[in-house]
Amino acid sequence: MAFSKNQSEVDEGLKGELAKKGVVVTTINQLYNWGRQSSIWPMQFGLACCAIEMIATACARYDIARFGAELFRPSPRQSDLMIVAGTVTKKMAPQVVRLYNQMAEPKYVITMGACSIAGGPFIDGYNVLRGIDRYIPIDVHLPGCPPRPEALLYGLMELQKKIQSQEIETTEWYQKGMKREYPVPDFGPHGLVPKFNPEVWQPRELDHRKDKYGEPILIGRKTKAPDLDAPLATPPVAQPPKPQTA
Amino acid sequence: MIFGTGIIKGMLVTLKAFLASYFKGPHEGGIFTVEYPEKRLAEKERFRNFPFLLYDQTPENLRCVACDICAKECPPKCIYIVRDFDKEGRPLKRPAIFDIDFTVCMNCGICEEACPFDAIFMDHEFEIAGPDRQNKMLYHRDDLLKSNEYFNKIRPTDAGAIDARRREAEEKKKAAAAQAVKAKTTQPQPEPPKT
Amino acid sequence: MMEKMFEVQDPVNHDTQTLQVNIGPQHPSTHGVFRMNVVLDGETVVSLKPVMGYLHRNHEQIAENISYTASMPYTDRLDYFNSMSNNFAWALAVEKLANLDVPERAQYIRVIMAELTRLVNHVSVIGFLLNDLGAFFTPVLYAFREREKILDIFEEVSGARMMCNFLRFGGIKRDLPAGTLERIKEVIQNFPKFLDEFETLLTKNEILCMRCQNVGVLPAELAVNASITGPMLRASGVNYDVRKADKYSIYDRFDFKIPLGQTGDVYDRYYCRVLEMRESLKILQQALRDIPVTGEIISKKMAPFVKAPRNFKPPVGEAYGRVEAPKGELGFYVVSDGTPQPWRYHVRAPSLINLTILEDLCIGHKVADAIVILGSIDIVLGEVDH
Amino acid sequence: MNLQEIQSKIEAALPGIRLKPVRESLLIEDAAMLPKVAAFLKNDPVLALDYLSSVTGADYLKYLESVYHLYSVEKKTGPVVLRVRVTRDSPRIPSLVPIYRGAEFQEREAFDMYGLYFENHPDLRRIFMWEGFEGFPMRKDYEQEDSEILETADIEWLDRHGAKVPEGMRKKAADLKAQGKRAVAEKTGKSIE
Repeated sequence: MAFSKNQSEVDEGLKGELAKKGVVVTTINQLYNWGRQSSIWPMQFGLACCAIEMIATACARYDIARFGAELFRPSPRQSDLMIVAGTVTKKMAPQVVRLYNQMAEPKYVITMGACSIAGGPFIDGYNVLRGIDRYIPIDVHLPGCPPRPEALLYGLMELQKKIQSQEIETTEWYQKGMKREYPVPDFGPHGLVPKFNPEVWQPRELDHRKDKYGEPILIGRKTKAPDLDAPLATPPVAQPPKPQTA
Repeated sequence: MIFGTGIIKGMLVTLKAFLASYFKGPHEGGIFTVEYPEKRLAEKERFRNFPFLLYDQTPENLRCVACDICAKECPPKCIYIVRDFDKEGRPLKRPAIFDIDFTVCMNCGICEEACPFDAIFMDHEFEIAGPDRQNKMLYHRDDLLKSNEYFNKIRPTDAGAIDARRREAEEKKKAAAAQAVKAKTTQPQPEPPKT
Repeated sequence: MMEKMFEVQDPVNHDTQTLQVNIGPQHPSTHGVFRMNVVLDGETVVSLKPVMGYLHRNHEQIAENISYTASMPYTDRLDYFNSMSNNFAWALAVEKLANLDVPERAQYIRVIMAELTRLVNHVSVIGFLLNDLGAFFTPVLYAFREREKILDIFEEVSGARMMCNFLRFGGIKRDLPAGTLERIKEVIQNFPKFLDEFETLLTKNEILCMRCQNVGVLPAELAVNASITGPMLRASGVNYDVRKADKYSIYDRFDFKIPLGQTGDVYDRYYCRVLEMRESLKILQQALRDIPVTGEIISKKMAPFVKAPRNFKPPVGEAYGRVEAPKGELGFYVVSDGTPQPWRYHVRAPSLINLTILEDLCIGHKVADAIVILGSIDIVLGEVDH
Repeated sequence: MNLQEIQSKIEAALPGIRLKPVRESLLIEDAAMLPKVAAFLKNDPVLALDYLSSVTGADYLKYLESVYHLYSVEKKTGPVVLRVRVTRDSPRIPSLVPIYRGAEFQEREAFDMYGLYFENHPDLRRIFMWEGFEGFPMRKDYEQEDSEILETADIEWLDRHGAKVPEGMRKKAADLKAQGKRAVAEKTGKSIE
């Protein structure tokens, strides 16, 4: 079983850790992480379609309360986890970044759904931000359009694993001079200024989609408008496609 | 004037629901929760999440012929295909690169619908999550490959129908070939008149 | 001295300042990313300006650059509660454009799916309305339990819970799997029981009555003039339903009534939805009774394009197809230029247009009522902002 | 009542109006006449087109267009489709809001997306995009920004906020500025067709 194997791996790590740091620090770490991972309070913050699946996750059938995460807080000050559920548009992005900045440490972000990860199906829109990770760091990406409620629970479990692996001495929020607030972008004449924060995100080196189609899909910008004034000829019968040659 | 009868009635409904949760089944008003990681809902056969590529028997024997139809039909254009070439530079009927960007895919199932070779299908796997989106969420050909047995397991009805159809087509082809061979051996075909 | 301290000023000529409050875009009661720019005098709404666009996903621009069939999954994401009715409207528009006919069985399946969608939508909307009223999450739990049962059917039929992408021009994508009709029947049989329970929980609840009755009254003339559609129009007592007016698809074969409200307040809107669900159940029962056992599911004209949707090129022309979506009249205006992509694609989004009178309804009410009125309009931001 | 009858009826009631049937619709050649036609259609006891279903802007390259779908709630008939054409240089159309309240948001939408300027509209602002957005994104000649190339404004902003910017990006932005260009998204690859 994968589960038991995992357990033994943790134990191996634990042994090494015990040898290095001693019992007290390790136990405190475990207690601290256990406490945090089993009471993640998400922010009640839905953007689009995925938000409905997020609500469904909180409802009877999937019951996110079993993970200690049922308390959806409307205020960012009281929440530990921001589930970015839905398309982040350019008009909304500054607000999302501001909400992230307002959250108290420790804070985590799950991007739920293709749209919030990279723009998803709406990637070519003029008002769609291609991934909220351009401005804030993300802990767990959860693809799907929209992901099933079970998938959100799986994402939450992934986050719990991440929390488990953190240590008090090295966590970001106890470090001196650690910057965990990210500047909020402004509205520009054609999009957001800046387009991304290079400290958080940089363009992917290999981008097939861009290489192949150019940036927006714009499948051949049309140059000839239909002439509706023209007298109606006999309606042309839609031509059946050519037979495929296998 | 409020008597509160409506409120009391409402409270009774919740009380009834609370008591029913101990005695009744999930569809009669009892506990409706599916405790996900341990228990799972029965998978619907047509459930579609992300696409996968199908191969027969061995992974080298994949059905995709790199015709690029799915890439063109894909509404958000998340599929990228490059045809494979042999050493002499002749195009082969298989993809060298077949990438699907899971961060763009919208799970619509149009690739499956449009594929003329029964090569791409929608998977039931939904437990995909991770911290790295730039590299891990771009699925390459080898990550996407799944066997026909797997397909038969997750979607028996569709897989059965497709297999039967393919077998039939193959037999027809074989029979036609046999017929042609037979015709050739027994009676040489007259050459078509040149025009 | 003491008397002076407690001297009460003239309550009528109280010198107060108005207060400007932004509700949203991140606010639990705005149903997504919607902003209301409210000016308050005390707690009374003096002016209210809706600000939208926080979910403007450029639906129209994208649809003008992809093929007709490829727009189908995008329409799912317009009003993400009701993907089937969105599909239906888009399919109707293109069928008008290309002059396609739809086989009998497909028509029935379309109607069944559209009416199931109406159940899903109305039940969730009532849940959310109660959420806005302060009955936090309990009605939603009941509503979503029922919703899940119907979503199971959608998943079985189309493969996805919310984004069904099931209808095609001239028919539907696939025939129903074996045994689905029985399961639909089962759900429909149990649904009235749930509705009764839901109504016992809510309809005569004194708090609900007090909060909803005579709040946000919409007069019939204003409703028609402001192009309000859907349950909201009918709650004001206007007998207009696209299903009856246009008789699209096969709705003329079913016997159902149009529930009408009397005062046009929030309570009527709530109750109209409950009654509409009951009428939907009637339609469903008749459709399930009459549905042909087997038959074509896609018209012969479209059959060659099933495997190659990109080759589908409707003739030059324009068409406007509309359906009675759960939120109101959903229309698609499409202009074809004879290429695989439409020249113009426009969505007549009921949620957006129903918001026109939000300010009129809210003025004079308390800010808490403004939230309830917004909830009763039943908006989905995906559709408002398309 | 078919289109021809409606046309002759309008022509009889409003002398001097020029109408032209386009497919299933009536093109009002003088845009300024639109409110009169709409008011006539709304108040006419036979037609009673009291419900404006949809207002659509459209770009036909040579001209911009606004299309109106009118229905009758009272008689349950419709649609009667009206269309108005204006030039790209002066896209001024009289607003229908005084007659149909339902046009309010749809006209704002057409203004936002196509730059159709509706005169007498009570509150003509952008509805979906923010104030300060330049251009009309649904017009066929709108050029989208390239979202992966930083421009000088971005670099200045990042410097102001103390963010590190890689040298390559700085250089690219400077190059663009020297050429006097915007980072516009282009079709680099071959067409999909």
